[in-house]
Amino acid sequence: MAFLARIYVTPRADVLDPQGNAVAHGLHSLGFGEVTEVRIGRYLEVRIGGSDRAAATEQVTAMCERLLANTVVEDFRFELDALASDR
Amino acid sequence: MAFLARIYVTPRADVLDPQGNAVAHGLHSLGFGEVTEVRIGRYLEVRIGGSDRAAATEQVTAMCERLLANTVVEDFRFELDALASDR
Amino acid sequence: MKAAVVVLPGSNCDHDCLHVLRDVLGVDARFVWHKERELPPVDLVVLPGGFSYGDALRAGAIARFAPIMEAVAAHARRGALVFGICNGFQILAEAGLLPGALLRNRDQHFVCQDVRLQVEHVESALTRTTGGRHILTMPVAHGEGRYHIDAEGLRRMEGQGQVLLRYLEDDDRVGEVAGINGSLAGIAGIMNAEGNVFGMMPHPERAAEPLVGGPAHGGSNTDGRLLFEGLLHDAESAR
Amino acid sequence: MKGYVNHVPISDALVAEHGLSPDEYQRVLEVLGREPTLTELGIFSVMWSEHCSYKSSRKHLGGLPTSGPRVLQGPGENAGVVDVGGGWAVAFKMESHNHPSFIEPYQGAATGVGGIMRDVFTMGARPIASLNSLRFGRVDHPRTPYLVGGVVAGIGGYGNCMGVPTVGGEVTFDPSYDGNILVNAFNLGLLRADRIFRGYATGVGNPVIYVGAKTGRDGIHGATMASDTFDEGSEQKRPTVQVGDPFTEKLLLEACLELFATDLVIGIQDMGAAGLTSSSFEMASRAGTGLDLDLDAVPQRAADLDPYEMMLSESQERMLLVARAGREAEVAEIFRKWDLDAVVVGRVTDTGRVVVTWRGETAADIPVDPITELAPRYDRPHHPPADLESRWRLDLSAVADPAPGDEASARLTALLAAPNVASRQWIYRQYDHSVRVGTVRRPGDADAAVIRLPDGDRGVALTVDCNPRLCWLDPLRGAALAIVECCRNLACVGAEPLGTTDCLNFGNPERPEIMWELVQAIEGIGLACREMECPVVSGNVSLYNETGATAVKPTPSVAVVGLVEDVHRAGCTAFGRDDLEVALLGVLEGPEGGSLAGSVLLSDLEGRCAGRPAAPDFARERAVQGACRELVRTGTVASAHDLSEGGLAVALAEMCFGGPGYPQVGVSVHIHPRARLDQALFGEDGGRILIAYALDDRALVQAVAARYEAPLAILGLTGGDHLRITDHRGHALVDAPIATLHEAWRFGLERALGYGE
Ligand SMILES: Nc1ncnc2c1ncn2[C@@H]1O[C@H](COP(=O)(O)OP(=O)(O)O)[C@@H](O)[C@H]1O
Ligand SMILES: [Mg+2]
Repeated sequence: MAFLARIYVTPRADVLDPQGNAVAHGLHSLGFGEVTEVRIGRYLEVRIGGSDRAAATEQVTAMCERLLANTVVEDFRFELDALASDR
Repeated sequence: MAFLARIYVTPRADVLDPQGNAVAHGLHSLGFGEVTEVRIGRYLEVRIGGSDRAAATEQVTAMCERLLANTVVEDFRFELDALASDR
Repeated sequence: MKAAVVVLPGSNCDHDCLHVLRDVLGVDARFVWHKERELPPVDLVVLPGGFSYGDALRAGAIARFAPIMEAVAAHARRGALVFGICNGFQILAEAGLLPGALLRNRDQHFVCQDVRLQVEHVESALTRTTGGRHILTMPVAHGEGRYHIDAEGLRRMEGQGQVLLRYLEDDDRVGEVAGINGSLAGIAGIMNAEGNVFGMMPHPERAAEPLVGGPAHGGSNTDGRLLFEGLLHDAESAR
Repeated sequence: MKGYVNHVPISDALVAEHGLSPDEYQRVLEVLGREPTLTELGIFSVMWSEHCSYKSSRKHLGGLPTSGPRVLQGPGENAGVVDVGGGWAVAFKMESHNHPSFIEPYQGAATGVGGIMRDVFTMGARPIASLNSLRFGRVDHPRTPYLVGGVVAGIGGYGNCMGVPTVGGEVTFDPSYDGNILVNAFNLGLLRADRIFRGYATGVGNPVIYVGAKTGRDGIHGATMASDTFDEGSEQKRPTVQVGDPFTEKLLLEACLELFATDLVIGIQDMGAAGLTSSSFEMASRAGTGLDLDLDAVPQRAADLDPYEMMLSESQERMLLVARAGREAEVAEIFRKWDLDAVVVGRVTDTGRVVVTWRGETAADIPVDPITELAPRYDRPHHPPADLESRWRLDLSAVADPAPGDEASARLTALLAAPNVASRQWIYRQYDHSVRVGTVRRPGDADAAVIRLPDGDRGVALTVDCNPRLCWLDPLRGAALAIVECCRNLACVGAEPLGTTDCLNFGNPERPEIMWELVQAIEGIGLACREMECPVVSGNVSLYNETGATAVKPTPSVAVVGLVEDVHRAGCTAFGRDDLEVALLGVLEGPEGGSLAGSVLLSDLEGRCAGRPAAPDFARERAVQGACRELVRTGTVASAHDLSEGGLAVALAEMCFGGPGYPQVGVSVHIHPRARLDQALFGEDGGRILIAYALDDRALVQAVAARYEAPLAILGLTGGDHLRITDHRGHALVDAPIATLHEAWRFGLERALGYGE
């Protein structure tokens, strides 16, 4: 068995997101005038072997804290799905 | 009323994801040996005004196709949540 | 004075830093491979610019876990000199050896051009020999140089004189955010509270020889050399 | 394996989808003596493609001068090599990545840069400088801003990460590129003159080693793969866009250079276009050997790759090398240090055949010599376009000649802001141009970039040029003028030409008028390279650059590399200070009276392209360039700038501005217009260079000019904060504040593209 972690890393609320602003601006000039805000983060899909959900959760948390997110400027959350096989 | 679109943009299957590879490698050397694959994409939160779900869905699809995703190398999908107010 | 330049996969200013230390300043300098776990006995460790691990995820995020980095941290804890330039600065920030974070440039573009830097004070090893020169010119070359720190952290840094270099705008003032990349308070270079770990986004090693320094001060620019000399001076006097 | 059939009957349709004509297919049967397998058909299709076989251009390329005392390696290898003295040499080449960049501008441009760097470092050279030559459609075409942004970011994204400075280039906007942009990437590397590596598979029994990234389904011939005849209903098996991985290439570069320092390598070739196929056949062909390849050993990224896909994949960041037998472990050790795989995938044989096996079956077995020798060569019919004479007709009566003073000044301001004239800083600030601490003249500083060489004061100068408007009006003259302009650019920094690389971008050669453009341009390059003594050492041909019925304007991009004896005395564009005397080497109004033919004035301000450019005057060029080079080399002249697009007035303005960081300085000159004022101010004749020197040195300058028989006209003095051009009676023809002109010029490009500031 294996797991698929879907991880969302987003800029913290107090951190300026110029890319999001630029995209919002771009959407406006494309005629999407209804757009009021855009925030841009990262979305990661990580596949991990193993069959113990608790262990996997712990591991993904550790990955996020140590590498995948920089908690000085980013928040993260994730979902964990069990996969039938390794792929 | 308004909507929040959560948009996931991911590299297409079979398209090389050098960033994902580098991160997978990094996770291995950090001791997360169970990781078999990492794919890295973008996660966007877009707020749009309006009250017509069908219209919003159509708009978000158009945004993705025209600007938010590069469909030559990326796939996208999204979820749409109704929001009580504009923010 | 002995110096080590760390070579990470994707470093590309490693040769430049070694060249300036060794051939321009006559320092006994050598490379150290990232897979090493120990540093040779040196006074100064330089983390050079480049795209370590392709800057995947965030610049410096993976490199901070390179085997050599524990030795670099220990070197810093001993109070010895560590100098991160560009990617090196990003790595030190990711590693927590320097406060704050370096984010994607505000306009989303990589930027390579000469900038003018205001020297905040000369009470640090890095800036001590800049002497009467309050404004230094040297190039930046980065895509992720927007310095960010929370309000509390900024107050603390300012209070302790940890901000060393700020980008000057065309009107000779420091902006609330730098025009070049969006850095908070115009921050271009900082040190840790103990004053032995330094990081800056501009490249002093590219402005250390008149031939390649570009135009400045009505002649050829060697401002970058002053910063290295400050560190050398400090290391010598610590002996 | 599901879906894969190698032994399918080869239908006419399948042959056609592989881009092979019925005639060419007959040759396939001849070479093999039987019907090909599907994999073999794929191999022939890429080996005999225009890109690999040069079937339309080969005959004409043969006429180019390719040798000279400094040439160590001419065309035919991954890159050309010239001697720069002191035991050092430089390898360089230029290549196109046009179609991929149109489909996906960032990745297309990035992988173009990656490919040309591999070409250079397979020669054993460390890449030290890049250039690029770009062509986009109209600035107001809806796709242009997106394409420009993506291409520039892609070039920077790859080159910056590799740590190779991008030190120059050129960009043209023209409606003929609306549906087909051009992205030509140039790279130059440094190597020891006696350590040149080549692509030879020599030594029976030696291992063939695959190094670098894994193979995926990237860039496999689209037309072929779209067919479901041999693989039904396999959605995800479509070819994918090549994505660049500069980080892996950086490791590959360092590992290869480390390997080259040993005696382990016999031959090496990068897997560029047509990947494993072209690298294996070309290496065997050069050495007169054969290869056995075992595809099961090939590192694979995608699941279920079949031999057809593996042989045709264009996955990036891969190399094929032949090492000494028995030393495989040492090779692997070096790559392991850099976290890269090195896998033995075959052996050199004496069979003269490339034999490819996969899962126990022979997927392809093709004799090497015949596939190269019997490759189709065409002498395609060519004739001038029917409208050529009308292109040459230039009626200026409809173009208002500006009145002296405000009108002419406004014309200059508008021209400085025009897309083909405005500052390129928005582009080159996205490229790291100072990494490697070797860049003596950066983008914008001078007419050619200058990079210092190790051990002493020598440096290389490099520049790329092509004016497609001139080439469309007269491809022979236009191409020759491009070479001559490159040489003039080199003279401005004090460099003498060493060698040339070209990248010939044209439309469909099966159309006789396009073929004519190609033939003429090659002739023009050959002629000019002979006259200017800069042999062609490498090059690339890119045909079929058209969409619908519109072909791109003929675009033979050429880059010339030169030698600077003392980098401390490299020239630059900027006046930089007051009280310098300004003079013109050459004559203000050429034989055609200051030609507006194909000028940027007409194209960018009037939307017209007409007239016949004057043929280059090689004797005049040699005189003017020789004098300029000597004056720069002796330190008499510090600022020199050639008159090209926009003529005298634009060149003067650029010298007032200088590159980034130079102080801006005004100038006051007087001229004697013979006919129209706009011709005198903005006319684009060749053979002209503006120089500036200390007043005291006038006699010296006159003496040098006289010795070279170069005309010299003293025009005026630097100083003040205006650009003033007066006539002989002292009446102002142009008078504008430098600050105003600079503002228009500096931000003209980003404004035209709507990028905001
Ligand atoms: N695509 C590009 N990439 C890098 N540098 C460029 C590019 N295009 C132009 N430049 C640089 O901008 C400067 C001005 O270019 P250009 O207007 O073509 O000059 P010139 O007409 O004198 O040849 C030169 O230094 C050139 O190398
Ligand atoms: Mg030019």
